[in-house]
Amino acid sequence: MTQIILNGLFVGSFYALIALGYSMVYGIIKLLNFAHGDIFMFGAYIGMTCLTVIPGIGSLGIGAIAIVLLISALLTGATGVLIETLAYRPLRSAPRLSVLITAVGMSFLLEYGVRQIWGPDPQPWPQAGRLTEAANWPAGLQWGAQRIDILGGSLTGAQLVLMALAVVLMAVLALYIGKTREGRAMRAIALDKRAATLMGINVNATISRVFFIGSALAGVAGVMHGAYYSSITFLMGFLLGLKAFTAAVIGGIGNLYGAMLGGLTLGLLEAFGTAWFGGEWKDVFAFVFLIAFLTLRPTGILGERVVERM
Amino acid sequence: MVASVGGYCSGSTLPTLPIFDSAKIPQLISVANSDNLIKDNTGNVWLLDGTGEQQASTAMKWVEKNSFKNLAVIDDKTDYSANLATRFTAKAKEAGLTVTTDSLTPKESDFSAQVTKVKSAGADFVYFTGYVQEAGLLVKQLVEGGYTGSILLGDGSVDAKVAEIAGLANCKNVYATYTKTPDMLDDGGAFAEKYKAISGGTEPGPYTIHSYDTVKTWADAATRAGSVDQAAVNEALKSTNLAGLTGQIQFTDDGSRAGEGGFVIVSNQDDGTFKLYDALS
Amino acid sequence: MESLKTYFSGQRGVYHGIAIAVVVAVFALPFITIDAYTIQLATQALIYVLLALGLNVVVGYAGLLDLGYVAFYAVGAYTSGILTTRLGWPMWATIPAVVAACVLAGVVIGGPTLRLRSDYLAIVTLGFGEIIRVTAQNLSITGGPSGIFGIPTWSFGSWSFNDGLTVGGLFFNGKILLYYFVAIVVMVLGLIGIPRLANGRLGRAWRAVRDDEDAAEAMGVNTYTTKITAYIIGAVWAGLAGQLNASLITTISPTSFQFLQSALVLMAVVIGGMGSVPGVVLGALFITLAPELLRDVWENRSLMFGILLLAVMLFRPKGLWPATSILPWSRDKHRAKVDTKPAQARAEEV
Amino acid sequence: MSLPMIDPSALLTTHPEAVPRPETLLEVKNLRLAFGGVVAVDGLNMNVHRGEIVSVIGPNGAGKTSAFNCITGFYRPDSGEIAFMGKSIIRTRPSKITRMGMARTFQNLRLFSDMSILDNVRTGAHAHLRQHWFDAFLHTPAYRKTERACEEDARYWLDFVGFTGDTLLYVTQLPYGEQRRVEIARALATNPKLLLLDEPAAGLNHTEKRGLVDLIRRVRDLDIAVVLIEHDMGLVMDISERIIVLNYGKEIADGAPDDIRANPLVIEAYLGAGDDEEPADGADQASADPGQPLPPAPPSLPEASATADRSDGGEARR
Repeated sequence: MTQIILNGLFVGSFYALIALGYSMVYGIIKLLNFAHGDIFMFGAYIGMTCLTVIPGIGSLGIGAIAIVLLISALLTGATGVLIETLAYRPLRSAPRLSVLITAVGMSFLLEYGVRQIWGPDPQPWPQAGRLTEAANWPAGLQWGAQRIDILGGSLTGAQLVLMALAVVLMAVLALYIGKTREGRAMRAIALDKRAATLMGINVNATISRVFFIGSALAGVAGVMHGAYYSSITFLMGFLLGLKAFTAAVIGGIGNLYGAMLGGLTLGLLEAFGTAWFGGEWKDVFAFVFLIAFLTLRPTGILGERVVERM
Repeated sequence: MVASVGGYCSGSTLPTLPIFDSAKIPQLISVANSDNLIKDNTGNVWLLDGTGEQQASTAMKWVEKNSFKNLAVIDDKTDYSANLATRFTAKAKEAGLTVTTDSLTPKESDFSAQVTKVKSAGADFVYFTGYVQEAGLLVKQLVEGGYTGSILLGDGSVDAKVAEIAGLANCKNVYATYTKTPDMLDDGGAFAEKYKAISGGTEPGPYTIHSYDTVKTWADAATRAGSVDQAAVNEALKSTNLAGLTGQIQFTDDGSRAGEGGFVIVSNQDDGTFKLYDALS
Repeated sequence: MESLKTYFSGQRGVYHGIAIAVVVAVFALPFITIDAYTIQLATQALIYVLLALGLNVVVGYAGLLDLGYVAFYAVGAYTSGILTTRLGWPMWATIPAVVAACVLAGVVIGGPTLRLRSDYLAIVTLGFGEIIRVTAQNLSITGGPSGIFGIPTWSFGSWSFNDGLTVGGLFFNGKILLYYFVAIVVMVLGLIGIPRLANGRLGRAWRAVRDDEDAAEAMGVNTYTTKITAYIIGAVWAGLAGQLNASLITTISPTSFQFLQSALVLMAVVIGGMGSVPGVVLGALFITLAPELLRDVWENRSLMFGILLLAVMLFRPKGLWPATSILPWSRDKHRAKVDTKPAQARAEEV
Repeated sequence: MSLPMIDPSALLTTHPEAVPRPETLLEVKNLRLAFGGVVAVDGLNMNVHRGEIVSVIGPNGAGKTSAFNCITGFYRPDSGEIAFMGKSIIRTRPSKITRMGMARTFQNLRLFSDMSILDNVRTGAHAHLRQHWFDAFLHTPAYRKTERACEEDARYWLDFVGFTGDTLLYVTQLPYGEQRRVEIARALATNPKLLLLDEPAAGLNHTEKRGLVDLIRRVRDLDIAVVLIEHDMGLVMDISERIIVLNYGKEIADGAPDDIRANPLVIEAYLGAGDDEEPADGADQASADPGQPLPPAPPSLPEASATADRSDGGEARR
């Protein structure tokens, strides 16, 4: 029983990390960034390329993964900003429908662009960058590759490290949004873009910053996915992106804690669902929950009912 | 077009059956082996590869040989995979063994639910009948999830990539049911050399000899029938008795390959590529 | 009646002229070439036109982004496939079942979500598309992963399309008959039916909801029922297209109802021009013929579609043949009618 | 050239006069609405009688448009009662309220941009047009009859508001004043009993305002009550039979234009309390800093002359 919960929490932390990106972008410019799932995939491919291209990275073991995480976060973040400036900024005042369709177009561009460059079939993750390889863990930290029993269930050290990393990142983000000046600017824009400009906030710069953070987080999640599951494909972003959006909606779209909570909840719901009904129904659960939440409580667990101003 | 040779996965081959039949073109299927392909065979379909039924019986022999008692069967809901899994499960139940079945979604990467189910069932043998990508991930997550039993893969997952994804260390007791591959030929690599000569240096793939045999079978039937007409060729194919690279080629009346289907047990323990481990003959 | 020449130069006249030309071309095709591949491709193109016209109602007129449109396409195909192969019904008898199934699916999915903002609808319909595909893959009645094969063509009484028909000495084989049948259905349902709907009371309500939902509500248009009607009509059109496609390719499996199909049909509507019937027809023809023509030239077709979608949205959001387009030569006629009297004078007059 | 007085309901073959109209059309009892902490409407009471022209005035942020949106069903008030022709419309959808006979225009002109002017107005007639979508699909005679009636209806209202341009143009191609008229025509096309105009005079030039005053009077002559939210005091004083003054979400005065002009509460609300006047709540005057020079005596509202001309020079000081 606890094993199912542990599995759910582990998968949930991936959903949460990506859902954060969805929620931030949706919160600030009310855009459903369909391409966000593919940014996650793009981050994984960047990570894989760094591991194969950078000389001598193999010898660093865990250090290699840390470096690659950083590089991938920066590069994916930059891609996110690029996408926002090229595709979404010109349509800032366009009707919602055309921005959504642009996002779908961008999603295709990322997916099949990566397919064109890295080839269609799934790519195994380089040996040096695998969290589950005992060789990569330094002598003192051998527990990283072994299983650790927790309350009857068990997770590998690597999984615990990844979940810890996810929690740390979420905490840092929450502090950033809550306490810093830029964070306040983001919240202001989310509430009223025009008023924010009057207050001297450079809206475009802040929106780019949001895209940078959201995409960087997705990039980190991409590298973590590759490092743990050790195989990536150009289509993995589509389904995971959809699930991350479901998580964001369940938690309350636009609300950061909601994205985190929603991610973990969806992870657990799926884990129990597959345990009881069989693996093949896994995706169906995610969407049934999405539709149920949208009908019963569209604002999600933490979202508050916002009066739609005329 | 006088003949169709090919068909890798059953799912996509199935819809082509009526089309080739209506176009009056005999269809020799070199690899796809789901029994649905020959279920209501109008005499126009010939399987060169061992069918799901034959592969399942070879797997059963392997289970009995190692006297595994608690089996788990996982498929990926595709046509080939589901067919092999259901036939194997039926045989295992006949033999009175306990069998837990589950399936997974292709293109997914997290199979912790399936691993948990296998471990909680206390299985000492897992038969995964899906394809390469999911096989690699499942083997990795099974071993890292603490499963210590034996793992058998269907012939759809026989590829070096499985070891690449799962990591060689995790493939200690990974085996697969498989028909002969070029490197298993006892001709000292002559076929491989000739193949590389004409193909500009590329190694023969896992199913090259199957395609080779299939074309050879058609050619033999056409020469014996003296014409390329569908009815004549199909008639001649019934009485095929040809020595091929994959063994003696004969057909049963429902169009499937006669004999044991030539399945053997292969393993990728030493260097990640699947090599002959036990011919079970 | 004005002379024919002036009629055909007016805006409406031009549309009618083009429509007649298209009809003639469509009916003449089998006389030009009877090679099975072209007929098959032409029938497929026509089915996509019907599908795109259906989606145009949802996206073009009512402004609801539906990303799971292939789900209704699948519902139509599977309903007719199961009924014909499992229960042996003739194809025409399954039409009411297909329509009922699509209406039910439309209500189940549209009902709860149409109260919400339109971008939620996009994701929910996308999710619904995946649910239908995975369910079709897992259930045995839908033939599981191998789907259903051997779906009969249309038969009336004992005679079926495959028996062919000789008219005036000319023999039309099953494929051509199916092609003509599809052409007539597309003509009636799509090219005549939908524009008529768009001009009537309901069509205006759709467009009003698309332009400004609150203002439409204030004008007495019940936006919820209007959106649901658009969604269900779109669903039924897709179901019928699915049924036609099932009888065309005689085998359906979950793999032919991927999200890519929904995206393709959406592209047809968006690239052609949202809300404009000629534009959508153009778009539908493009997305069916382009892959065939580009098959060897551009192996990665989807990348091209992605780029195209972006380019259209950024540089020509109204599409190739925009809905609100006034044809160039008839534009100056329009300008002449605009009142040139200054507003001042008119105000005095009142 | 003013149009002959035709009773529009005679024209609309589709809408027989079902319900005799009661004396008071609209009744609002202590309406309350708050957005989070901000109380927009705080216990508002007002009513509108049949065939009356009522103006609702008040400083910015007094809750006029918010009250409007509650009445027309777009906001759901926290508490209070709204009854239209005797029936409560608190929980009713805006479209149903419009069908009951209350039409409105918007503060910032919300016309359907992708539709022609004629279609815009024809959408107004959507509610009472008996046409099933199947009729449209099959082009039945019922479809042709209703479409023709609807078009005549739309053209009538466009003429009524004095729009004589090309009705096939797109709304965005019209000057601002013309778009205002089309929006009013669209509202009238719903065959209302009560017309709510949200700042109709905003952005209009002098002559257009005069046209508007005349239009509102002609609408009232068709036995359609008109409620205006307006800032242009000249226009308000000229046209209203009754004025309701709102401040901080509740009505502080309700009566004929003349006694509203002299009402101290209204002046205070508009111009703020002068030092020399006894503040209503009797706060101690001595607390004011004696050294501060006295503010100029508060000018009373400009005398509203018979015609609106003179007043436009000295816009009401706000």
